[in-house]
Amino acid sequence: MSVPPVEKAPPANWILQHPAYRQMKALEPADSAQLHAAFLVCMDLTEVRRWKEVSCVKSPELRLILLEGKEKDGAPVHTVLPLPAHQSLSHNSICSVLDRGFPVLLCAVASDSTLVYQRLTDGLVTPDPPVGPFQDLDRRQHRKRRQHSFQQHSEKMRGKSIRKNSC
Amino acid sequence: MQADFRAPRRRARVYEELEAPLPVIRSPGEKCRYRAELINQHVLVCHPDHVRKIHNQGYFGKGILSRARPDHSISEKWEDFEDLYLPVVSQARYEELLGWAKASLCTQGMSAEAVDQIFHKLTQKLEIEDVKSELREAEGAKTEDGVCDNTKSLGSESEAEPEAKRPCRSDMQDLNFDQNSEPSSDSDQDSEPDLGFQVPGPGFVLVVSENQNEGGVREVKRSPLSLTEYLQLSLEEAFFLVYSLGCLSVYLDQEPQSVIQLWRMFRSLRPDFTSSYAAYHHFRSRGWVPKGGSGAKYGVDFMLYRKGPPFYHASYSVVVEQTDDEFRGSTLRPFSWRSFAALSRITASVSKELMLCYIVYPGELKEELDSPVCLSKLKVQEVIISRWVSSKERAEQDDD
Amino acid sequence: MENLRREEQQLDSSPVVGISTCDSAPLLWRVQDLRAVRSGGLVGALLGSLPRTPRQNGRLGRPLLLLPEEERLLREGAGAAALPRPAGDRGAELKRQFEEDQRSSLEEQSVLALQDRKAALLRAMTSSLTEEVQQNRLEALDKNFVFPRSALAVQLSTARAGLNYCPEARSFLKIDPPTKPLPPPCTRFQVFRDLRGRGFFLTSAGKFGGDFLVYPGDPLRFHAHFIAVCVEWDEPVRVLDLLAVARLGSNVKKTVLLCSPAANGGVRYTSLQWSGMV
Amino acid sequence: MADGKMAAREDFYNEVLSPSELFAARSRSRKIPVRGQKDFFPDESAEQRQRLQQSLDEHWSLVSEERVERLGSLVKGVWLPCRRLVELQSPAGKFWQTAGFSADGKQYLLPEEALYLMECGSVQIFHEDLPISIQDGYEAFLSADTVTLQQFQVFGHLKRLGYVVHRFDPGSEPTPYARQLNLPLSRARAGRAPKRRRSSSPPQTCSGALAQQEKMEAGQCSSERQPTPAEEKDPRSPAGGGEGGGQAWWLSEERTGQRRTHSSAPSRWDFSCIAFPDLGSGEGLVAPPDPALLPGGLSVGVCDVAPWRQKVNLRRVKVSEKERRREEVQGRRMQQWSREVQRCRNWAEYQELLERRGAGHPGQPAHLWSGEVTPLHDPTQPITTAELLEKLQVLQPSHLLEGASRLNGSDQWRISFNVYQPDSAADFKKSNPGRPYARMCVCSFQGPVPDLRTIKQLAFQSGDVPVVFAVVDYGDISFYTFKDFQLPQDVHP
Repeated sequence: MSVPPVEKAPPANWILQHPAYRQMKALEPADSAQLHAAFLVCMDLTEVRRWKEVSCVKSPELRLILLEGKEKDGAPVHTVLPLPAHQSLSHNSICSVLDRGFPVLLCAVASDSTLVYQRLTDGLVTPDPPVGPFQDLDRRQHRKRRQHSFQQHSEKMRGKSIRKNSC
Repeated sequence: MQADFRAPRRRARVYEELEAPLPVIRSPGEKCRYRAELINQHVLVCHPDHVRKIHNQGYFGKGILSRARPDHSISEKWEDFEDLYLPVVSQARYEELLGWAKASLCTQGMSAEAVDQIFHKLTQKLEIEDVKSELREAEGAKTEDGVCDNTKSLGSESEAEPEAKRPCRSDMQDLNFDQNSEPSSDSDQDSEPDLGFQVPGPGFVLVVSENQNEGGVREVKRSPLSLTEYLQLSLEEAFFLVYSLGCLSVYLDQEPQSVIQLWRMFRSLRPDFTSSYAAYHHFRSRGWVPKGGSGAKYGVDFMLYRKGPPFYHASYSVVVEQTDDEFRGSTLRPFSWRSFAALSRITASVSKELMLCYIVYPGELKEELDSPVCLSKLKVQEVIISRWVSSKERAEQDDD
Repeated sequence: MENLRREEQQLDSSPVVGISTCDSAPLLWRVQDLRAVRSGGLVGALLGSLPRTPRQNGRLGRPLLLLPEEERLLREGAGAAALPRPAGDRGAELKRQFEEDQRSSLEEQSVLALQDRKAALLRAMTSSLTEEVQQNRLEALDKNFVFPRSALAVQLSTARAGLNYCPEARSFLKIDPPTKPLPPPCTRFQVFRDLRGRGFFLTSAGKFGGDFLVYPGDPLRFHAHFIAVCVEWDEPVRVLDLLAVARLGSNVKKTVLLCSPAANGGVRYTSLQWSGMV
Repeated sequence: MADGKMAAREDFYNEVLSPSELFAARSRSRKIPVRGQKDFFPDESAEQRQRLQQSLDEHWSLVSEERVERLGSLVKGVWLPCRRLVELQSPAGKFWQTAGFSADGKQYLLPEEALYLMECGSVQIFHEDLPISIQDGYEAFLSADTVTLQQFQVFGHLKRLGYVVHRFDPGSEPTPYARQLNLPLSRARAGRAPKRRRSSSPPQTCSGALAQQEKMEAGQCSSERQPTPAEEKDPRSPAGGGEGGGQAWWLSEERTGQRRTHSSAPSRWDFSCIAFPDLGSGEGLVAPPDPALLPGGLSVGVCDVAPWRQKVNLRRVKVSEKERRREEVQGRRMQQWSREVQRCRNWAEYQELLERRGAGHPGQPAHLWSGEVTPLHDPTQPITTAELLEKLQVLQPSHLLEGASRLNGSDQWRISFNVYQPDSAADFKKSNPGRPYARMCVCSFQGPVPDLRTIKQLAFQSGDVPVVFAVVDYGDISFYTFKDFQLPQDVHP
């Protein structure tokens, strides 16, 4: 194995030369960590997920870089809010991004570049109902299995198990 | 009261062998020195060899274009074409890549003329036999002396890849050359490419034009842009490789940083770095693999794996806390029972355990925190939080 | 939703709900009060053992504990008042009344018990017996029947108002609900009031890492749709905390709702859902 | 008075059962109707409405049901407000095995026990010769002086599941000091692996209890500062290890070697060979020092100190506390800078070291190795994983009992109950309850979570019985334990 040439200057980092990166940099974001997060998300959307028409904009209120794009041609435009996972944000900030009028994806970027997307929508979005009547059956069976392991673990209970489904 | 140790759960299918638990040498004569760059407050390992070693020996970092192991390829679709196994890209995608490559060269200050020249060569029609011989040469250079040159390295990463993919993984190579030199695959091991221009590499792609529905027209072309995948290290991972193993040099603007410089810088980037690193270091020193990125998925600081994520499911979700020597707060994360309930539930639902890792700071520790030497003054208290199930009945009550 | 609003209006015209405090917690004891608040869409939490089968936790009975938000909503609508504590001395007269009640109850139950036995005897005796034999047996039963005091069925009253020996509870009916000014509403209450106003039923969502579980109808019949998390409009929320609660939400198939009172007096809601992007 | 309220009066006593209702109640069902599956969306359909109505009817019939018991099966008790106790007036029932206590030939129930038994329909409590309602019981019995409502919720929850629940009396537990002395004993009795104790001091013979405690603390501290040799350290396996299979994989990893050796290493300086200048004797001349001790290129001849001695300021130099601390820190930092530097006996050796460290050392980049802090491991040196991990273990592991004895208890966090397993109830003896299964610390969901200090305090107070935090969120109770843990070492070759 040859010695990796540490002392020699390595080739320039392609991130710094990437057109998308340069575009973002030109927006002069306040925080370079957020810039980096935005670029990673941008690459994930374009190179990995192959989103269409991905572009970057700056949120004047938050001084953050936002991304816009579509999952595929003809799909609705989303605003993507990339944010380092260790930061905080207020509901106010979230709403200022939502007020751009598109559905929002919040993308938390961990310090090792792991991405976690969450969908943010203005107002109350009713969740999808559990699918099919078998869902509940499965859950009950699952519960039985769990019960079993609880019994192993802990204590023998007296009293009968009475089904209680809710509060 | 001691919490029982629960045996980690092995993954059902394991596809790889453990190369080494940590990137250190085991016998004299081996070399182990790696390089990373600090860009926008993040640490990136760029050299493909380094990327592979650091990731495979201890599972440090994450490929910026991959879910875990850096294995991004220019296309997910590969195809056998004239006895070559090539990544498939659409015409539109090919042109997009061309555009980026051009923009990239222009921003590096290359003259339009030179750019055109390169692009002329790049886009010219290729004879399939030339492609084959070029690839043969590249492959030969590797197998002959068993040396992975900087420019040809990622091929060897393909040990984990299907055999057939191997020749053409070179599309990911970080091939760099002088603007005046020809794109070449010449196997001169000693000529280190000096100039940092990111220009087209000799990888090949199979370009498929879309206008014909019956398979389209297929043509082998040079890949215009190689987005070599980088490995991004969390600050804790980077500092561990630098300070604990002494095997990584982190460069900021081409300047290598000393241990103390990095310590101070990371502390200024993240106020909780000392505690977070102390916890990370502690887990590593016990032989476990902590991953901050996986932690983010569950809303915690680290997930702890035995041996490495490919072998075992994570055993613990870890939240790092700090206290003074009176064991009182200054909490990193203002906890409530509400957040506990959430974390405990999430952790239990994925069969992991919730661990609080307290870093206890002795009193009178001010200036000393300015150096990692302070770590020997800190204490670690691990606490396992679990729900106590008072009866089997309770298992049923949790339904909304 | 329409009929929920109607129920709410009914609440306004129903009698004042009596809140008793125990260790500073607002509790409801009278069934009538429990029904009144439930028909107003307030759920509360039952704390006591169920009389029918006391040794289980699956279903509990009175008292009903109100959330602070529920109590406040009742008080704002002048729908509730604190019950007075019983006065010290209850006097010899009440004691006499109690003894008299017990005596008459024993008498009455004794008659009922005898009737019971007679009926049972008649059922047991076949028609083969002559009428005379039957008559003799019934007479013997009549003569020998004793209803022991130990067999007396007595009531262990749940609510104090259920006792006859509780004059101060009666006085509750005389008082008008106080109109004390309430402190300015907190974030949680503003959110609670707004969601209730939209017809939702709410319960505490502590175990789900939120403030309220939000149901589209009575929780007896419906699954919760949302986990409401109340935050101040400008309060910084750690992204990691958002990820945790959002993950939990997707695990239990509910939408996480960030709720903040807005400047205009309304409440701004943002839904947080799993993106499906892994 | 409003007319509406007058109308309500009729219903006011509807919870009082008539004799015939009481009589009929003797034969009522004890079953709880099973609830059906819930719906997801309200659809305003008649069918849904009907199902809701049915559920509500069932709900109200359960909730409105009054307790009716035969007088003969009720134990009579009298509430003693001043003593906050219930005195039994008739022989106790089966519950006596796990609840209540006797004093002066009388039988008493604690208020929480009495209230729970009222709810179970086992006792009827009188106050001023009149029976009291459950509501009266809640209002009279529960307070900060007895048990709070939340504590009672937890008490009732556990009792309903069959657990034996007793008040925790800190006085009946061994004092922290006593427990500290008995620690190895009680551990051995429990048959568990001894927790690690770092004190290696010889058995104390000191008679003063407090002094002894202090000494033990001191012994603990000093042994921490100066790690004991490996054989005295704990085996680093979690207590209770070895139970169950699949755990042996770390046990073989016995730690070898010492973490730090500098304190025990003999000094490199041979003071018998180093001449120290004698300034005190009458002579004003000091002989030149050994040139090996001086930086190169520096020549020092015979020194006349006489003029200097006249100027000597014998007053103590005033150093502010801050300055002193800074010096101390710097001194310590210098010490830690490198053991190697400390080993240098003279200037030449130090420079040699610097040279070795710098560019002169192949494969050792200067930016890592010439600064004041150098990596913990030299990557040019081959090493086994076990050795490497050993080297990296610079943070000191702690355990919950460490330093816990010196913490004062707080009012905010108290253990409320001892809890015994339901299956022990059959042969449970109040006089000798044995070791509790768990102890409950009841807290409010809206309140703070315990910090490490609290966890340590309660763990210390509870000894080898786990402390469970029962967190009450209105009607919901969740139980959490915070247990001591030490991640086992895991070495992959």
